[in-house]
Amino acid sequence: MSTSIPQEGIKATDPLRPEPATVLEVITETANIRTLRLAFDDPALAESFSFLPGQIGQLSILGAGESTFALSSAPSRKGSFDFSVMRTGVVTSAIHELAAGDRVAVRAPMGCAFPTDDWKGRNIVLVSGGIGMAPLRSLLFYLLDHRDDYEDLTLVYGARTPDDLCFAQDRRDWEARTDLDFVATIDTTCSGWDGCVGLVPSVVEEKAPSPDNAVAVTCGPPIMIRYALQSLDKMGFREEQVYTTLERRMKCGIGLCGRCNLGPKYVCTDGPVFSLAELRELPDEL
Amino acid sequence: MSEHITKIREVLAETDMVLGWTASGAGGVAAPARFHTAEEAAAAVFDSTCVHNLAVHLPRLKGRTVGIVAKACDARSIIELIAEREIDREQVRIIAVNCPAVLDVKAIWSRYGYGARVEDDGSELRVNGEMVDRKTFVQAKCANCTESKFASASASERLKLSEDFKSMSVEERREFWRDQYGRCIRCHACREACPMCYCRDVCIMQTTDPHWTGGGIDAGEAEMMQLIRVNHLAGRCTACGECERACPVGIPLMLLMEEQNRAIKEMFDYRAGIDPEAKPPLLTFDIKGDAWGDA
Amino acid sequence: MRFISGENIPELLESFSAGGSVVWAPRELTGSGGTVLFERWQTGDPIDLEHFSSLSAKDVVLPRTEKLFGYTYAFGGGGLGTSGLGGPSVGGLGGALGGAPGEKLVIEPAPPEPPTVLFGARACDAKALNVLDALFNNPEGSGYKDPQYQSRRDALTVITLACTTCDEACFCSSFGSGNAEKAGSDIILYPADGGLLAEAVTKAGEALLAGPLFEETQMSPPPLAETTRIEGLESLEKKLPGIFDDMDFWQRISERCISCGFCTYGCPTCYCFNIHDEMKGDREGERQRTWDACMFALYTQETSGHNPRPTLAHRYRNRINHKFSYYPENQGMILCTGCGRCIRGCPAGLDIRDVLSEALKESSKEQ
Amino acid sequence: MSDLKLIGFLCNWCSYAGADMAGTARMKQPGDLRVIRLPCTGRVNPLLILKAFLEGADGVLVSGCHPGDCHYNVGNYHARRRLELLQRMLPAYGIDAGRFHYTWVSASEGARWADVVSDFTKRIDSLGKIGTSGSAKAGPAVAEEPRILES
Repeated sequence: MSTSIPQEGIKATDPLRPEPATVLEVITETANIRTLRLAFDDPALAESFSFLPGQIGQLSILGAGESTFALSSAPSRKGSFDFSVMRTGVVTSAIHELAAGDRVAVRAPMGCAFPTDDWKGRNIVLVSGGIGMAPLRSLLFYLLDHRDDYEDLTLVYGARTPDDLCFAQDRRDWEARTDLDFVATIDTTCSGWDGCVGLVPSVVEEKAPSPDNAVAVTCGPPIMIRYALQSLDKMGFREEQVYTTLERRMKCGIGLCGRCNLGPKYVCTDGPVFSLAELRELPDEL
Repeated sequence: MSEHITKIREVLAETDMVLGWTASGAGGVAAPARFHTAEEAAAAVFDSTCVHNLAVHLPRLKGRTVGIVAKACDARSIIELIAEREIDREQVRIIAVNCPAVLDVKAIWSRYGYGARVEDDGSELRVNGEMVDRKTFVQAKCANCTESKFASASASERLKLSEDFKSMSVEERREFWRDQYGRCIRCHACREACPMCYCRDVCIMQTTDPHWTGGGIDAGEAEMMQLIRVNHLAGRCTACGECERACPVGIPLMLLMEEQNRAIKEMFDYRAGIDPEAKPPLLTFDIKGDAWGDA
Repeated sequence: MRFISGENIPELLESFSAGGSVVWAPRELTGSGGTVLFERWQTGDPIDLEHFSSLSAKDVVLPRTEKLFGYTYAFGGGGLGTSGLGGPSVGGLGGALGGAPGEKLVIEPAPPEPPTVLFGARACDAKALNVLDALFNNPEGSGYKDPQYQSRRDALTVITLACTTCDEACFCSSFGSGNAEKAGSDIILYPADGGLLAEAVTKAGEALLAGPLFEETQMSPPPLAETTRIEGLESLEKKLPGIFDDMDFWQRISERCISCGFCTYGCPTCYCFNIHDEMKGDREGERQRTWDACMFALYTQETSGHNPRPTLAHRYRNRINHKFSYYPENQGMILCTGCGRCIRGCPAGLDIRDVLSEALKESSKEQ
Repeated sequence: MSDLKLIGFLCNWCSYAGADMAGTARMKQPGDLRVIRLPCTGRVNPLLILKAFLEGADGVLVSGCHPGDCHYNVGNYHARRRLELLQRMLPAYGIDAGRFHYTWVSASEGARWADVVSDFTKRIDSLGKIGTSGSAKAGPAVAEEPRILES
């Protein structure tokens, strides 16, 4: 809803028809989350495909069905892109069966991205939990690629246990950086974990980033988001300063099939990125 | 009708609501209503256009004490729901009504136009002020009713279809069903109107796991849907006819139910919804008595 | 004004057929208790221009099930697939899809649709096409064209029968010019002595009426029916948000509903759909688009178990809001043409006009 | 032999073993039956049989332990009621009741199994292919080599 993005990757001529793609690599993140690295089979499309952080795509296992996921890779990475998928139902189970070389089909990108242009010159606080890191991973890559455009970057990423934290390699990279204040946290103490322990919202409060000239972005399980928003509010973040990205059941992804609306707005085309101020204007149908 | 209203008010005193009918339904005939207060109950009616089986609402109102106006056939559904422990008999008050045999309102409207004025004083049936032969418009299910004085006095086209169906060959029936299911739109009105189809949102007609039916709307999927319904209602169908009445494209769904109910009566001497303590025949067996198949 | 005699009507349909068009016309189906539906017409089929159809004619542009494309996991060498026995249509989704090493995924678009003639639609059916165009065939407005819809719409000729009578459920007079609505039609027919009067609305209609089965006439069209009317439906766009959170209200007006999907499936403007894959065997299949209904719980049910519209009242609220508030806000038109099918066919006797009147009353109260 | 599609739902403990025995004893029997092994006839949902018919099966055979011998004590008693009801309902569905047969074959009755299969195959052969089922999903007929299992 914040930035309108031209939908180059989905063919305007046939938006419901996906493009064949091949699984390049499957990375096991946790017991029930895998990241798929994909490339479009059409070399020209593979080359020209681009997206912005926060945008989503539809991944098809033809025969099992199609589901919506956030693009989780760096927008600057050309030739391939990632979806990070938690196993929950019929389609995601089929996705978890995939191996490198398998054929899938993809419609992407869809929806609006984070308004990163508007955020230039500001401090950015990312607050995420579990699989909710997927869209924020893409955002973080983008921010790091354009590091000079932004002031302080903070990321608090939490999960129940160390084994539930995704993106191990990326986390090592992020920890090594001096231009990113990164905290990984787990819910309760656990042997072998010498990092931060505590629920994401409380860790954010402890870190207490200033709301001045700042933007906070949160994504994670609904319960985490609820408390994170309370914490941010307590810390003085106004609703216009807080962004989140929504997840709804979707079929078409282009505002036609009628499921994902919050009142008159469709999460697939008007979202999935919304500021809290924007959400406040919409009917409470989450 | 005042007696009817008095009765409803009495029951309201000890329940959360009473399910009944008002005269203000679409097309100017009776439609289901929920009465919560004595004032609301003033609108209660009962006549031969009270076709709906209100028992369908009982499983959705679990946890509340509900009074329900019931015709004899509706009462069978309530008994069956109690027998299956789907509803708690302590939470239901049945207001039995003397049913004058209900009308096939759709058949009337299909002949005289939707919303044609139906007036029935118990002896004379008038449509748009003109007297019509009741036999033509009494619901087919009422022809077999043991409670109503109009039993077997139905001469509806639907009853004739039942007879025609009986005389069809297997091949003709295959043709017949393919034709009938061809216009099914999978709106699930048959299921939603059925008091015994209380699985609701986990019904295997719609789930992808298990995957009994595909997602498309065509004769094949529609047939599978109905076979699921018929089989899941074996020994449970109380023959209220709601599935067929609810069908917006007029598929005679009760043909199979009637056939199955007959077979169950023959095999087990059993009718659903008569005895709340009875064990449904397909949930049990009789080692000696079940002398079918190869020895 | 042109005229066609009654006995020439089958010939007219025959001429469309012979010209390669698929013809849809209303017909009473046998053994259906008097159900009239728009069906594919074939030589010799009767047509019913007297009764109002139980379902709308939207099938001609939004088929109840359509193939979006076909797909094949084609062997390009390599061994047998990694998949287990059977495809999803047979044995659940146990087997791994995605193709074996060496297999290619081929996606073939559905073949184009033949030209189509819709004969005997009513003004409410034809206008519904116009209303749907605002979303499905409007690249500036909705952002996407729907190629399947668009190709059907472009290949469609709509011949509408004006209503000189109406029944108790009709309420098209509540919307714009009501029964006299010409939007969406190419030709309007009027009942006349011995046949039908015909008036062209579009150039395509004009060309058809120039044909030899039509003759020039001085007769003038009969007066059209006036239906019941609800005033102020346009105001609901702004008023409904005011009662969105009044769950007691939505509960009360939907308590009669048994949550079947007829009102949406019979509706000429309800367009929501599902997308699903159907396998044929275990290496190929097709992706289909099928009608779906917002009145079903599974429509918005998420895999996690969460449902943003958990109860019937929530779903009914969305249906009314979509038709009378969201669509007008986004597309500038009410998603209802007053055909009354949801009223005639409702198994629970629920009348949307009562609901709308109540909503108007309730929202005025709260404002 | 023919391109008939015959489906057999066999219980694991008696009939499957009986069929196995017929095989290992090299008893002559037609090979058209496609066997689906289930733990018990009590698992045979009548809908499995109907689904098979709608998907184009020309005949369906169900066989389990003799009444009284069920591995789970009572599974086949439940099955008997369901299968008998299905048998009686098939004509109403527009499916020839002769296309369905349920019976009991024990693990030691290899010869009986061979007879059951032979009779059933013969019967379906005489009935021929099932008419178009009305299921849009009835897939294209798979061309298959006719085969016969024999010694």
